[in-house]
Amino acid sequence: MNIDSLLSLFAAPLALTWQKAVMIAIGLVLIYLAIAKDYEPVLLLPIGFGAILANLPLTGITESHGFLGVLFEAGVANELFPLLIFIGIGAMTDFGPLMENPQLALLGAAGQFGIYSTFMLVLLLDKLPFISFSLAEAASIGIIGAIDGPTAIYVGNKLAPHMLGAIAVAAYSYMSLVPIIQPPVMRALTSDTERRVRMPYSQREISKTARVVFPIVVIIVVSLLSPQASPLIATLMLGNLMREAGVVDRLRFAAEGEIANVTTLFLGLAIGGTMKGEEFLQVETLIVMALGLLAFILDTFGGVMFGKLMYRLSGGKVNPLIGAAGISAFPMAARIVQRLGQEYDYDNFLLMHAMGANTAGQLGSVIAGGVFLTIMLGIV
Amino acid sequence: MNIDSLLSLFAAPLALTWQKAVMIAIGLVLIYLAIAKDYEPVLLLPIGFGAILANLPLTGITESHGFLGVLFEAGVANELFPLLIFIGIGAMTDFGPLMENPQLALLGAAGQFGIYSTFMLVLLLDKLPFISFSLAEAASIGIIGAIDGPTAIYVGNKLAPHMLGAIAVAAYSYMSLVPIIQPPVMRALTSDTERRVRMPYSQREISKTARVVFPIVVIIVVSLLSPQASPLIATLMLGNLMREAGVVDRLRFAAEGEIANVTTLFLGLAIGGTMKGEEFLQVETLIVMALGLLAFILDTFGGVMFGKLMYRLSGGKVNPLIGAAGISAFPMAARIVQRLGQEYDYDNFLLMHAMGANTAGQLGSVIAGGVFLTIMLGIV
Amino acid sequence: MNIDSLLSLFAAPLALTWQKAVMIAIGLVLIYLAIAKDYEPVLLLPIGFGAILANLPLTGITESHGFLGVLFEAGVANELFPLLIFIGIGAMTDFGPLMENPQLALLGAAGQFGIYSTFMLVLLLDKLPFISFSLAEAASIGIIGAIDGPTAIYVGNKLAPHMLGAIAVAAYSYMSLVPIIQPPVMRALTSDTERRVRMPYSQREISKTARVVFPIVVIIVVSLLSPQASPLIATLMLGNLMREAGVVDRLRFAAEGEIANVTTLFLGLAIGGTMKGEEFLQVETLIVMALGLLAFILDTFGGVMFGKLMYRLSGGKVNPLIGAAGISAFPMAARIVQRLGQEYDYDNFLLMHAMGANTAGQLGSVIAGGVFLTIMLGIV
Amino acid sequence: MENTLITGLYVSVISMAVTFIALGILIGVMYALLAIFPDKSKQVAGESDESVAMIEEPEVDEKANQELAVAMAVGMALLEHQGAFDAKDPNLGKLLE
Amino acid sequence: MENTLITGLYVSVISMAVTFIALGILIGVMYALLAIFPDKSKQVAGESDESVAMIEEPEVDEKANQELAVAMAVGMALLEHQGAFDAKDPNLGKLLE
Amino acid sequence: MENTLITGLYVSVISMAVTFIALGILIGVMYALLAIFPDKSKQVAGESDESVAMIEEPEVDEKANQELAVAMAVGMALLEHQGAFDAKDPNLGKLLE
Ligand code: NA
Ligand code: NA
Ligand code: NA
Repeated sequence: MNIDSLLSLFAAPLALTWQKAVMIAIGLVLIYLAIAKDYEPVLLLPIGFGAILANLPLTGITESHGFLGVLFEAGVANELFPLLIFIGIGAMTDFGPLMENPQLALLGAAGQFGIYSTFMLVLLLDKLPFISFSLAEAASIGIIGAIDGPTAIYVGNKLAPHMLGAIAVAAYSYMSLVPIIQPPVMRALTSDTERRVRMPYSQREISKTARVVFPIVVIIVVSLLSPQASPLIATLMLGNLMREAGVVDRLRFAAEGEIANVTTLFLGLAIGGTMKGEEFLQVETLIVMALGLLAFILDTFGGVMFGKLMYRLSGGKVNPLIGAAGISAFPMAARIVQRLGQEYDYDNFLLMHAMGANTAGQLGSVIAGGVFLTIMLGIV
Repeated sequence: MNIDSLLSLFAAPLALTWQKAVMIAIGLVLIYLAIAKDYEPVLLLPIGFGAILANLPLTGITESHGFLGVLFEAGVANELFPLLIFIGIGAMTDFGPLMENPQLALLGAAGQFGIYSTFMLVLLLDKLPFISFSLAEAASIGIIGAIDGPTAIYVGNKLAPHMLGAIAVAAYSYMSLVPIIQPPVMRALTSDTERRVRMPYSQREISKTARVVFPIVVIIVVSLLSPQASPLIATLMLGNLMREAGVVDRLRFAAEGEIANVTTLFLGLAIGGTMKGEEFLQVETLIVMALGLLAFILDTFGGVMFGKLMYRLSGGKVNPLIGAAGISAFPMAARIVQRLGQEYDYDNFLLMHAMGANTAGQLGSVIAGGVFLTIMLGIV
Repeated sequence: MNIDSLLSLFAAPLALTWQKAVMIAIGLVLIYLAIAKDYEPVLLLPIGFGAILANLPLTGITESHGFLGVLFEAGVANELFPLLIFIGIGAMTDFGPLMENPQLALLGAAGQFGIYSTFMLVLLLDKLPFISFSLAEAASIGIIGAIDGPTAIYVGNKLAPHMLGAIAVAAYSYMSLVPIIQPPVMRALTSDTERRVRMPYSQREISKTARVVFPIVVIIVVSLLSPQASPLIATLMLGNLMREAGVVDRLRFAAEGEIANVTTLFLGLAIGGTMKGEEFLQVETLIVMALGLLAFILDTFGGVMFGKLMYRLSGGKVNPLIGAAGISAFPMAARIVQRLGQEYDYDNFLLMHAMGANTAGQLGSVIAGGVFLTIMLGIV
Repeated sequence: MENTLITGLYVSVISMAVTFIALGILIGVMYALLAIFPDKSKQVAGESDESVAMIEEPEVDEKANQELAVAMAVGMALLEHQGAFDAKDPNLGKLLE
Repeated sequence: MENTLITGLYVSVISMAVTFIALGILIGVMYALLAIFPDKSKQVAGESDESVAMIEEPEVDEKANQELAVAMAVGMALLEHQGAFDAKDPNLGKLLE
Repeated sequence: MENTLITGLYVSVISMAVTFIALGILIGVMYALLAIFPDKSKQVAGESDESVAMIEEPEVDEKANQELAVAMAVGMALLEHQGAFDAKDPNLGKLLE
């Protein structure tokens, strides 16, 4: 007995497989990116941390009664955490710039092009030997193109829960890379004339009533069109309603503050906890990561190309660059548009229009994710 | 297959029954009352919102793994949320004015008259053809007369969980109508002489020790008299103890702040989620709403009549108006008393005495609710 | 029926056994100590309060659907609450003083001497007639010597959940008595010369990178050595990583603030709820309380004796008093060292070194607790 | 048939009675507390500004404090802007650090 | 064999179409809202400082307020220390705003 | 009979040893970290008040900041009230109360 239990002290190092070691290294890289590169730190730090914990041997921390297992059951398995985060995001979102230029909403639909094209690409890859993806898995990879963490996690968890870690990591890592991914695509697709288009600032003021009614109507319309999108759009718009209502500020600040912060931490840890070496380190994961990057590019392509279409149809009044903000990635994508526009014409202020397209992209991501999920659940 | 799944896109609008549509309209009205009329917005806005979500077809949001279903299980089914809110309410309540005039406590008992009289009225209605209420249902309707949201939800959930939505909506809607409901009753029952009675302000200072010991003794006394009241009175008084202790301010502010805010939001949403058209839209619900209103009136009647009794017994030293504050509805009822008193005598300051009766009403509501529940659970 | 249910009103007082009454008195004493004596009020007040509630008859408050039962299941049974509190503690801990003098870490190991010696004492007592402790129970009592509430609760709940209340009360009560328990032991073990040793302040600055890497390395090293310690050390160090990272301050403040406060309140209440008279009032509990006190003394003994060893080995450069800070009890023990040192030499500033030993004691407590648990779970 | 009515009346009467009894007991409790723990800090009004501030501070909650701070800082900044200060006390700066 | 590809294309086209339709409907919704609830509070600019402050206050969140207070208090203390008060610097007022 | 005592001793010795080993390893870790990541920002002391304030600010947590602000504002208000400022505006004191 004595020798046995002495040996038990070395059990953990002995159980440290190469897969676990690699995953710990990946966790360290994610934390490095979070701290040193400031890549979505509030999510990548907890995810990386969770990945390290999940791969330290024999701790039992991801089992159903372990720390990460409890967090997972409390809010990931039932998709509670991404929905709670959405309440906070809604409370922080101002749809004013979009309501001043309603037609920008279409850019938010175009910016989801990456979802479908990536989905199709995965189905094509599935035809290759040695690579196999189910329809549900393909859809889960495609949803990275929503470029919206909570949507990707919500849809991914419904369709392919075993890929949740890879999807979340792709979604949040590339989100931070948006300033690097987008500009080349935007430059390649637009002409100098197009990039210099100035867009006058609408002087329209939005009444409080319109602002309050908007989120409610959005919920009803979207839920009737796509019932599976209802929880996503409802929580996003609940936050926005609390923001615009003006009479429930203590709920609003709770949503933006404690609910969002606590949930973000727990969500990150729990998702990191799903990244177990033996399951994560497969060719499929690499493909997810590669295609996730592609989805971001294809989204930008879709947005800018639709921007060019609007440029044509409007007789040159719409700057196609703002299409790039339609992918969502709020508010980074809007800032990139502003910066790139100014690069070609210092006095060009595209920010408000880009913000409109950007919040449209947020709506578009949720709607596209929900519609996609509704149809997939009808088929699978 | 294709046509089927195309049709599935229209499944939601087709599943929108008239009951669901009416409930969505009711949800919109509640949100309107919350925002435009400032009727208990922190509760009516989430309740209305939950009612809309629960009646959008095919979303699954109220099922056990849906967003509202998860919230319901987490804190309504086990009555956790109303109890947590009580900790916050206790932390915000100052029992000083009551301790300065202990005899006011009796007004807090008299102000619960609406509970019993409404309960009896429901039992009478049950004798009519086409109307049927069980004893437990009658008790649940009566408890609206506690005029205290958490108490009504706690007791209602134990006795008649299927009526929770109607009870909560009645409790919180009429709470906002207290400034409209009470004054006519108060005027009708009192004479001009009675309304002009001035009550001197007690100069008594309450020691910190007395303030700390009070909530503990209240818990022990009430729990021994009525064990079912224990969770309600204990959480209310825990908050008050943390307030008066002075050494646990970070717990106190957590109770008043994050715990109360987050729980209020979740409770409202989850209760709204129980208001499904097919169940809610029945004659019984209308009766609940009508009798709930009556319960408020009967409570005020009980309080003011007892105030008149105290006026007589004290030889005209007690202003009967303060009896109206005994219904609870803290702190609105106390302010109404002050305003009405000043209407007849501009220099009459009844506020501190009304506050005493008002906090007594808070105690009375909890005690009456608990006693009622204790006896009902022994019978049903 | 009528008489029966009338009698039911007196059922509670009749069910008040002497054990329940004594426990209510104990709860009152704990609340008194919390408020009047400022003994760890944020924990002893909720624990005392929970103890009172658990012993009021017939309330059902500790049953699985009662208020305290729900809190217990939510965060004590699965050890979630102590771990969440550890995130907050880690976020508030500065390991700088330890990193400036790494060798002080050994004092954090020596300060756990009370765990083992108390454990052995319990096993000796078990040999006496009428006293019976299992190996797991003995270990649970020993772990009070970790002088760290969350560690004691975590380990105690895994090994002997029925003793959780006594262990937690001992841990937190004596924690407040550290300023009374430690000085006599420190004086008795040291000579005047030893107590006057001055320790120069290291001018070493710790780079941000070192501060960030430190918690991560600690987790990996400790988890590999002792997998059962992983959740404890991981949560403590997660908090510290969020503190040092500098890029996730909203998570850090959530951990220090709302998470720590809300969890502390719930943990205290739920643990108090386990203290039911019939189980708590046994000779064994008295022994737990007596031995818990001894564990604190033996810890201090271990720390100071190791301090004296370092004094010898360093040629008189280490002041043995700082060994007393190795028991953990952060930051009280460090302040006691500073005060006692100044008593003998007014210009002697030991605080920074004592802080280093104190944070080492925090690490040592967690590691010792985890190692102890790992080995015990291998044996039991 | 009338059974529920009678039961209901019974429940009502007992409940109301117990509620009155409970609040009656609490009246006794309050008088007892006032007698056993009288307020010793019979505050002599207007003694000094500091003492009042110290005694009342625990009553003021954090938010009120913060708002006060904001109000004060803003007020002072505005006054400053109007040139009202003109600080003659040279220790003021140190005091504020 | 090609089945999943065809299904996928079908899913993609429908999803994209519904998304565009949904956002198209929202465009209609927004125009309708703007028409039904036009902004009546066409604010007359520069009427008075107070009115502006009152209108905008609800927008400023608590933390910003606290930070402002900290910033102002710290700023004033530093300025004070440096003897900058006794307002010799005519830009001080602006600085503090 | 003596079995638990022996087992206990065995558990104690191993636990204590592993705890010392673990903390010993951490000593090595700390020395390694100090060597690998030395502090490059060797701070030149007393350069300017602002730089110190900026460096130390991240260490001060929010609450401390708020308390500081409150303390400062209250302090200034009290000084003001006592006429230390030599208030030219006689309403200033009242205004700040
Ligand atoms: Na998107
Ligand atoms: Na009431
Ligand atoms: Na310790």
